[in-house]
Amino acid sequence: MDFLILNDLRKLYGSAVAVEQFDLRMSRGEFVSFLGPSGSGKTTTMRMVAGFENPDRGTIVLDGMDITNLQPNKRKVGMVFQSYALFPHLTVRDNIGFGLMLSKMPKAEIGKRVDEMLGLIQMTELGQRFPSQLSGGQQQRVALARAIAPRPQVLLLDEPLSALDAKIRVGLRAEIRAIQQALGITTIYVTHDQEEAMSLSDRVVVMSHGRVEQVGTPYAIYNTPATTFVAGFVGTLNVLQGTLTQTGGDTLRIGSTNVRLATKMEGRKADSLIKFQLRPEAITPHPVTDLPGNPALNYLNARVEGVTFLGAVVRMRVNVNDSPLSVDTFNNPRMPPPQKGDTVQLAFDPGACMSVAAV
Amino acid sequence: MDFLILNDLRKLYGSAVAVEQFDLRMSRGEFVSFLGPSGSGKTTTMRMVAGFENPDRGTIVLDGMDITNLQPNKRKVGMVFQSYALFPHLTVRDNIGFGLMLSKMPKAEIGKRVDEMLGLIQMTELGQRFPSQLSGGQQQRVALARAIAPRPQVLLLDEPLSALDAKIRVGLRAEIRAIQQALGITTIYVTHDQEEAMSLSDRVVVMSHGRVEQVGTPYAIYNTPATTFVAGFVGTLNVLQGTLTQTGGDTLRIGSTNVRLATKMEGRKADSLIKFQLRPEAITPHPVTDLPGNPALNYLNARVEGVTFLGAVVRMRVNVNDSPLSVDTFNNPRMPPPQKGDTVQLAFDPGACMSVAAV
Amino acid sequence: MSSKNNPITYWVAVAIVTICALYLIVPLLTQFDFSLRMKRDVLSLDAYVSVFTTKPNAVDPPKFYTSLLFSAGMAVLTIAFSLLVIVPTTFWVNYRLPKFKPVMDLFSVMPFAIPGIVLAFGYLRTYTSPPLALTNTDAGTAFLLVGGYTVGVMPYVYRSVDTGLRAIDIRTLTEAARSLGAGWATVIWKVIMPNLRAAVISASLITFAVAVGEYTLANFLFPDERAFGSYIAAIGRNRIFEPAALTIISYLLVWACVLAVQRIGRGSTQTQTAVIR
Amino acid sequence: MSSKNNPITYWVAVAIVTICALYLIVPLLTQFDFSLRMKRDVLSLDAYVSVFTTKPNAVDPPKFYTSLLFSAGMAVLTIAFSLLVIVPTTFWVNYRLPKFKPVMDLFSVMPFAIPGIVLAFGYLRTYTSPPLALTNTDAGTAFLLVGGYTVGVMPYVYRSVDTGLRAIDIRTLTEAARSLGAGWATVIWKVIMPNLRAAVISASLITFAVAVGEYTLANFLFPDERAFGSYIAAIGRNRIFEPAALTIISYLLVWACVLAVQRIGRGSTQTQTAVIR
Repeated sequence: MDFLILNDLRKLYGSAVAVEQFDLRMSRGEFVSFLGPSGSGKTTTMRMVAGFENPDRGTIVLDGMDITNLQPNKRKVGMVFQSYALFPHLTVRDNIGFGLMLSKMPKAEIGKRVDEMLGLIQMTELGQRFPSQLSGGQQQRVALARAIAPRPQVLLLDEPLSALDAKIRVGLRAEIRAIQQALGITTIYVTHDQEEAMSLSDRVVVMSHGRVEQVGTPYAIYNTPATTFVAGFVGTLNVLQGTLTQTGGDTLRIGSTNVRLATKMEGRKADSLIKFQLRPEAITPHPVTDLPGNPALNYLNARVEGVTFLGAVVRMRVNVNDSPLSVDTFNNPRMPPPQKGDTVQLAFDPGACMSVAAV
Repeated sequence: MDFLILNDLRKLYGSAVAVEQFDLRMSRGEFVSFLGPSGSGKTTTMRMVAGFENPDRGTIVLDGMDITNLQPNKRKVGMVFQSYALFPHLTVRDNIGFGLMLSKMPKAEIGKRVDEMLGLIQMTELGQRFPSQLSGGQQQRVALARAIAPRPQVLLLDEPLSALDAKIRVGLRAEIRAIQQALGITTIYVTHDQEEAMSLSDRVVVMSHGRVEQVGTPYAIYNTPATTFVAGFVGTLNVLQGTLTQTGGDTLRIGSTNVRLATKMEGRKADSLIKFQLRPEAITPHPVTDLPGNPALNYLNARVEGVTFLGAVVRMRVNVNDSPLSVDTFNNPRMPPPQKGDTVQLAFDPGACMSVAAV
Repeated sequence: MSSKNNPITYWVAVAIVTICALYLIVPLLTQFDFSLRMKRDVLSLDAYVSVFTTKPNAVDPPKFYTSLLFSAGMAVLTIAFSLLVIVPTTFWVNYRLPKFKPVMDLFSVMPFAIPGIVLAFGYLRTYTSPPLALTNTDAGTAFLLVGGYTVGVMPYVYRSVDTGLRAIDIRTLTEAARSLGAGWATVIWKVIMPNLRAAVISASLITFAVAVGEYTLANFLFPDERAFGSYIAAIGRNRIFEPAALTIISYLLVWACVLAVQRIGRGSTQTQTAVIR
Repeated sequence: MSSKNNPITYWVAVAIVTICALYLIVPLLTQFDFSLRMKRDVLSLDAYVSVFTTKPNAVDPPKFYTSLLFSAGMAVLTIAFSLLVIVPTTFWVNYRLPKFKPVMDLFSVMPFAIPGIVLAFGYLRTYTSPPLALTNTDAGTAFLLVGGYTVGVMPYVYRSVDTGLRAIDIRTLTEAARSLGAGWATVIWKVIMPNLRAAVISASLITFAVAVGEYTLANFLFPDERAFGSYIAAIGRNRIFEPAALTIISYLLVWACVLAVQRIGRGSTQTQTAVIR
């Protein structure tokens, strides 16, 4: 049933391991991102699918056919590069039609398909331009059209948005996802930008040092990271610690305040040190009041050490019992953010505490 | 009292206006960003302060002295470039000491100052390295140290973080701000990234097509933008419209729902069309209930058209009475985001409505 | 600091003009003036007429044409030969064997540094006796001459092609073409060559100019003064006004080549800018 | 598709080796072999001894040394002259007058395309008679020769310096230095020149090799065969084994130069990579 199977792939450069034990099964039409820092093996893995690298071990099966050792031009794979890689001597039309021409499609049909592609990327008017006459965003859209024009079985995108400005990046991201869903094309997307991977993908493969750290939906990766590396790479983490008030209990003492966890710490003795992690956006800051809060939430007093206004989001560095924490809130036009030195009350849901464990 | 005065600056390239009517007064130690898209004149203005461009009109006064026509090497201005611009043939130490050497400082003193700078950028161990042996982030820190070592009166930073990866960018941003505050150095920072400008600056100068659109604190720029351009450039905007229920009233009818504004629409007739803008993060989505909401808030029913999970933030495209809206919420690990097709209730504060005006 | 008022700009301009005048323009003008004075006390084109019509004997066509034709033929062969060798090699080394690049760079500079005279002796010694007695036949000697020229212009052709290749990010373009279904021949002819057009034409024109005017190797391999360079030298020794006329003609030919190179080079700059943008 | 198994890689390597062998290595080996055969039936270094000791008459030192010294002197003057003219000019044009760049490119290619023989006639014509009768004195003729060489190597020196300048982002480096308080002299000497070191040394060595081995211009301006190129040619006409020995000596000298260029060139590549990174 799986459309693309990467089976136990391994790639060495000399004696350095680039990719090790890479397993992935993708269904038809799925959008999977390979996410990781540079050197994590994500690009090497994609290049093995494209045929530009030969795996030292393992197989690649596409639609039931073993393509592990097929030349790149014999695989039906479309590729989009970070540097656009448009042919500078060809017009937009000829670029898009390049793969069709090679497949010996009749000229009239090529013209029709190119028109269709130009419509898809909303550049119908610009067919006669040369790549040098286009903006970066336009060039990358042409590169996308060129890659999908010959109806490849798999579309590979290698950090396609890294060279673009932030605003264009976000717009083109949405466009790529829309086109991918409209065509139902099986897609692998390589990126080091966690927001990009999260926002685009059906599933994300988080990689580090040539190994797969976790495979899952963006929501699962973010909210139930399998390893500390994943948790830290896809978001910011605050680490807090406290002592268990009672053997096997669910309450920690942090400074002079009690904090409840979502689960009981079975088998842990009273006074043992327990740490847990909180995402900055899982914490809500309030002005300090004497009013009783929501009993379902935990409250901690904190001193504000710094406030950074980012626009939509206001980021505070606060101090809780000598632990530095990062807290994110949305900008509120009716209430300016607290000042450095203010004391605030932090509220968080026990269920937001991640990777609770003994120190 | 003003330390740096840019007075009615104008710069033409041929007949094209690069900068027009630029006025700014900065106090000592202030951090001001020039924010705008490419071609807005922000870099040209900075280069006039540095002395690499001569204004066609206007004056630049630094600490009471007119420096408008001074050669760049006679101004006490430190500059950091996007491309780092470290001298490739000199070690980190020699790069940092370059300006000191030119000022004929005694060798022992240069050594002391360089040590101090290396400490400031936390690179004490790397003084003997060459630029090619450093990462991008390290190179830019050395460039910063080199620029501030001769104690310039003004520090100019020209998109210093654009060439760096997202993670490093955020870290170095904080470092730049910390160093600037520690030294109390008057700073101009050029960027096209609104988050960078917001998070670093005491004040932001938003520019477009060579003109100043607004000067103000980040909070003011974001929450009370002077023009539609500013509002759109520093954040995302939703536009909503409804009909006034009553002449001079404060309530609009949108579809079948009433929405209250923060101010009365004096002089507007009943049934006249009124539009207003809302930031995506000013809207809170709830599951639809029959329970009465907070009477201080407005409620609108909306259909979810798409959900993008970005990690900390979940972005929804929703439809209200045929208007598309963008709504941002923080990820909630206990409650997965709504699905496409769900109906949600949107709550927003009347005070969050911006630029309310007749159509 | 607008460039208009800058004194350095002014002096640089003066320096350039002076150098060019002393070493390129004044000699040209002097030669031109002299070439018009074959007839005493009047300006005439007689020297040019003489160049175009002087025959070695009653039967053969004027030497000017035969020698120019001969050298032009050698030049064209040199162009074909050097492009055939250098373009694919340089592409492949850049694309697949970057570690081999320093070796290529080394070999490409070497011929530039070896005096033509040394090359000439080496060839004469090696290829005048069996097993490779190339100089026994005209074709063999010509082959040797073309080979020598190919080696001689290699630094320029290699650098030109190499610069052209580097300007177009061959790695990604090649991979893009491959993933679209292109075989190696398609990659070279439909993707690489069109983008090297400027570099190749520029290299060809330079090669042409060098090969047509070359004296040392041509004179040693063809002592019968068959080549254009030898012909010019012979005229220089035996005539008074014709050499001046010849010089002017050469200048004009060369200028035509250089201007052509320049025009095409400008096209290439645009392409390069485009790729970088 | 590992490079080991690729047939194209194999054939490219074969092609390179074949070309190099036919046109560079085989002639060298033949010459070397021949140079050892001055004594009948035994291998000896007699030819080399002869080269190093043959005197034009009883009084003068051996011609090999005098001519080499003369040409080396001309070469050194050429290097100094061309660097002094070309480095500041190229810097300034790149930094401040980019619109003037196409003109520079044009002038820099031109001498490459003008045959040495044409240049020689132009100089003789222009500078043998008043007002600029440079050829009346040795110093004047030498000045003319140096000027001619400077023009002749200009394409290489200019391209080398230009490539060096482009590799180091002179605009930003210059502005960085200016904002740190550097005047123009400091910019050129402390910022630009140290980063051009490799380019300048490379250009100098090439210039040296070209000028020492040059034949055409030297022979026309100094018909007394004072230059090394003329000396080699004369030996070639009059002796049998010495030319082979001379060729080998030249090869070795040139190789030394080329390897030096290469070693320094590698340093420059590192610097360039660093700047790009």
